[in-house]
Amino acid sequence: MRSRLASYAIRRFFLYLLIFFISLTVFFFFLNLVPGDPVTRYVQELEARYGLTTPISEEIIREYKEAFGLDKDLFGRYTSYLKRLIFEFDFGPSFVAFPTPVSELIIDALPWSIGLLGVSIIISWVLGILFGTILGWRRESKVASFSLVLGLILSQIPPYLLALVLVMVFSFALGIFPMGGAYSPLIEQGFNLRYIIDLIYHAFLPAMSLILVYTFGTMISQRALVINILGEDYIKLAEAKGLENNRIIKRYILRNTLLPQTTGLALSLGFIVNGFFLIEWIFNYPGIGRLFMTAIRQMDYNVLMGITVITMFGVLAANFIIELLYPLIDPRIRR
Amino acid sequence: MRIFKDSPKFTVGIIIILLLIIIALLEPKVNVYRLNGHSSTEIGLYETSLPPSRDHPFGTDPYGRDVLSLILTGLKYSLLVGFTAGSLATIVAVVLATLAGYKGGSIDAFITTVSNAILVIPSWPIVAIIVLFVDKVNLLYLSLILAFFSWAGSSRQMKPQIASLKERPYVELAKVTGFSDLEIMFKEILPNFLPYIFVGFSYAVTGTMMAETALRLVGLGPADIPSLGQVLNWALYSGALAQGHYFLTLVPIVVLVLVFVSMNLINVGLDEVYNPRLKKITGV
Amino acid sequence: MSRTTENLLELKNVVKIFTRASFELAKERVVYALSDVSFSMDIEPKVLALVGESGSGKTTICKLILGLEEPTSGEILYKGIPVSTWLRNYMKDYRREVQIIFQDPFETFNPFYRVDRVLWTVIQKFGLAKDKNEAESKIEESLEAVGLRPKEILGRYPHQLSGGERQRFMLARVYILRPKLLVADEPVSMLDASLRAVFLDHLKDFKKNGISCLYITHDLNTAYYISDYIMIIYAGKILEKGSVEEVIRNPLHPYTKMLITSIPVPDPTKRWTDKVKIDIAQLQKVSGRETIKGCVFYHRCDYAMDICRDNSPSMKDVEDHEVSCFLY
Amino acid sequence: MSQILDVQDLKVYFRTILGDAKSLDGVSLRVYEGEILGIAGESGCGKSTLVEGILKLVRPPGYIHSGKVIYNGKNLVELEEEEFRKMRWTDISYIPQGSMNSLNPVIKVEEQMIDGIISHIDISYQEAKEIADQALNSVGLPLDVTQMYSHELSGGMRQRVCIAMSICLKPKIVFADEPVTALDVVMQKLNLQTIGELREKFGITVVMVAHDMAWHAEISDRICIMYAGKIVEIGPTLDIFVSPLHPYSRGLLEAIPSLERRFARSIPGIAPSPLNWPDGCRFHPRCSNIMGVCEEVDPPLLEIEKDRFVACHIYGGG
Repeated sequence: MRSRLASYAIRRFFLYLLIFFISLTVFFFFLNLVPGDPVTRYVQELEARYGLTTPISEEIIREYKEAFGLDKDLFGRYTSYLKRLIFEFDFGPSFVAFPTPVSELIIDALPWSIGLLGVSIIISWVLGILFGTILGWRRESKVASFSLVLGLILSQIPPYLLALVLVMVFSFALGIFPMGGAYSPLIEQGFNLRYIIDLIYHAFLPAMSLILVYTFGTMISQRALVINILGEDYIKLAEAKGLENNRIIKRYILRNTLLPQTTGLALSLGFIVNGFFLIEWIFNYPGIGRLFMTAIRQMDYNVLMGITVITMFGVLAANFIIELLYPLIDPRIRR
Repeated sequence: MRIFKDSPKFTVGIIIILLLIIIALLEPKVNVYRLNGHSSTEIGLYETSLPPSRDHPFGTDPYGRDVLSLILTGLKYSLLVGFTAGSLATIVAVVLATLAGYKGGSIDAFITTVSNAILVIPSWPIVAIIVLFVDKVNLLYLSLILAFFSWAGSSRQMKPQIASLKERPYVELAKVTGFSDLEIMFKEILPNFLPYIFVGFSYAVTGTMMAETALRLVGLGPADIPSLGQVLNWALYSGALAQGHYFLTLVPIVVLVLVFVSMNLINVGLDEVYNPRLKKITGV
Repeated sequence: MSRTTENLLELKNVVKIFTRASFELAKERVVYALSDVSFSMDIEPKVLALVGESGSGKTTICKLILGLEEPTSGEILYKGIPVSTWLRNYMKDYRREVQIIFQDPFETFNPFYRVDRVLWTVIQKFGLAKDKNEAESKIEESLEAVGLRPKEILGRYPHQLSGGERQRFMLARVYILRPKLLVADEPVSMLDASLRAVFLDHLKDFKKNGISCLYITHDLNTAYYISDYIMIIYAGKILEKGSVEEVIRNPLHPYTKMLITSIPVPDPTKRWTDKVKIDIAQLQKVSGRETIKGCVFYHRCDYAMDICRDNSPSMKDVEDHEVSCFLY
Repeated sequence: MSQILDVQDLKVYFRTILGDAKSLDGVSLRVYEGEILGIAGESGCGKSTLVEGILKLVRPPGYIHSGKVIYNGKNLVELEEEEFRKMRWTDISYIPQGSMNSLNPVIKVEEQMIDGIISHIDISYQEAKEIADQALNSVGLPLDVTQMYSHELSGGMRQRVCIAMSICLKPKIVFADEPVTALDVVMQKLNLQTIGELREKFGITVVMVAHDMAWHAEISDRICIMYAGKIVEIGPTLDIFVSPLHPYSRGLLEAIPSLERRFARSIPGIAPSPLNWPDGCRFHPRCSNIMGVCEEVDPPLLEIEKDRFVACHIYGGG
């Protein structure tokens, strides 16, 4: 049994490595189909935006191009792109915050994003499954139909639009929550209670804009799953056995929704991360999302590339880890 | 069509989306009449930041534009991008899903892996970078990019349906009655597959509209297309959030959410009626 | 079954392997659905029953004959010509002469169309009627032949008909086509007992209209009722062949004996006397064999000998019917 | 023999868009201690609905319309769910259909056997495990089955686990709903014999629902034939086979081909729909000896001889 699990893990690992490789390639060729190259595009933008009179010396531009292997032919650029990313984990320096390397910027910002994103996803997933199960089990009550309608609406609001509404109402209008940022500069950082409360106080609205949406999304899918399972024959036998309701809900219903919900979580990670960039931008939250958005405005090519590759890697790694759980969740996969 | 009787969710969804489409189609006439000839994005037509009044139901924005007509124009373009990119994505999804579902084997495994890859990786930053570095982005180019990343969601919905339809005995009966592969696809499989194409289509439309709005909100993408995302961008950068200019920010959001909710209701309705599993429980 | 006249249908050493290929670089699992199956049906119309449990490969044989699947090795000849050649060069004729009735009456009708389309397409595809009136009369005639009233049936959708009606509708389709060979894959297993007999009578009468029938079933009772010759299949191999009276009254292969003694007799005075012993081998899910070595029935056979473990017995003539077992 | 269960005019309907489907339309039946009662009839006649009604396993859109089920003095239909739950598995247990996936696919067989036990009697997991192992032995299953999952077992073996489960707490009466459908012939015989032995080994009363009359011939003491939601005939197995009273019973017996005789004759017409049963006697559209009264009056079930009940105007009561 151990060896079969190991071979399953290795097979999945190589598949994800392949997917990561394909996505890097697709991303690279998409970028290079674009006319011109990032460096010249950046220079043009600078001249247009700041009306530089003296053109930036050709020499600097050439040096930049060489640094990123932009002067070689397509295949040459591709190999240097891969070599730098995978082996040296070097995204090159940031244009704007020259010479600090992009990887340093990312390492500073990453913990904030992972913290906020991770906590929000787990809370919404767990709450969604809980509410969904209750909704599926008690379908007739008034509350059930009301929360279903609410769910059908809330689950469809893109998190970043909800963020706009939340910040407008709770920060600007009512002033209950801070306008943005992750902590107030006055409080001394460190592992003390005041700082932690302050962190939560700042992270509350950004987290809520994701939690409200994804909890109801999971609730709706969980309700449908539970209704399906209630029609199964092993539930009929469980009732005939006279099991208590909470044992049926726990060991028969919930246990059977675990796999589809885990697959659902894995597949929706990409979608959630998509929306997350804007949430950090709207709340000025110091994660890689905000870093990405400022890089957009400054056209800082290396930072953009670095963050995209990191999020790709992060989501694929998360998927791989989640998929490793499948055999533990559902014995049928161990075969 | 039996579906209207069977599923209230589907009916409500269809009504809302049709209303929105009609409003979007009427936009040119309404705006010409309301702004007597001027375009809704023209600056300085009226006094700035007027409160809601009879002739400006939603007031005017800090640049002196009538908010109602701005939103109407925005809705038109948002739907335009959403439906163009959505249709492109659906066509690609149907072709690849049929290929994978009908032929099966290694083609199926390859297409499924690629579509799962696209589905899993966060596509928005990639689209953002591409749109940023392309100097001239028109509607078609934007739709192509958005379609490329959203066909995967739809094809993942459709492929299992095609694979199951292909196994049905009536398809084998058609083969045994001398039908060619094409005849089978179009006469036997397609009619039963239409509801799932629409499910895929509404996934693609909502997906692309969300991505487009996010791009425009940040100021990326074609400036000459004033979609609702652009309207929100103007609102954001004109400090509407701070001044609590509710109509300029909340109304576009509500309109967008109406589109997404109605498309989702259609999906849920279709699923309840056409999904054999759920039918078992409703006992019909 | 005489060998001299040319055979209507012949299977020679047909092997069919299903491999579960998967993209994620997993090793492929090989499953032997059919291992070395040979039998034939001569020109003279008859009913040949193919009896086997679920998973024994009987549906695979049906799909191979109809060209819905390709054999891994061995040949399937219709009137001496391989089915693949028929389908490549004379597809219309082959489809005209070899037809099928499926098991599930609820799935053989495309829910999108009215039921009449099934008959109309058959007439159009094979040009069975000069004009509309002749087509209509042919349809009505065929419906009445199977005991359905055209006025009540035509124009309705599949879900408005009962299982029995739908299965008889498929019989009407066969009446119109007048094929030479009809393969019936478990045609009555979804019907109520009280409706089965009339359906089976039609299959029997087809002989008078020159239609041979290969009747595939797991139910020995219905096979005994309508067939002239019978074949017992288990895990992809034919174990016994012969006239139906011969095989039922004097079964030779241990598996056939086991089948016959296991069938409950609808007579309270003739209850089972012996008890079935369980063996651990039956514990596992019965899926297709993974190797071709040894007799297929070895692990369940009471008379299993060492010789049975490694080599598989060939078909031998014993008391004018054939059996594949080392006991003989 | 003393009476263990008394069903009185039980009705179970199913709500559909086209109105109520009267699947079970007024069934009265007595079950005696220690007997094996067979309930026969074709698909759609309501025999499974009868069992689901008695065990209150009817789920929306189905509902128990009316009627009583008396079990040692208590009316199960009106009984509080919690009180009835205590009786489930200890007094009354159930064997599911053979073709269904009645075992929870994601937990081991052991847990599914033991949860039924410890929900009713307060004992340790280990003691419950012994009871489960003992039950498995009694149906001849090896103990390592407990560590397996349902997808690892063949259909026949899954069904034997269900039988073992149902007798863990030595219930008084077991309802088996099509217990051997869709199993292979050898497995059918194996499981049928096991069900038949429940009475000798454990003194359990068995009510078996099955559409194949041959299964009843093998193990049932009495047979109750149902048609269109009602009972048309009840009688000892031998009498039913030798001299069936109701025309439908006769038709049913003639329709089955067997290795004993190569003759079978179908009953004309098609099975009626529960959405609108035919008027009067529900079999009259397909009955060969139809009389005028049959189209108007639905014949009541009468005991015309000792232990022989029939609902047909030929035998009076019109």
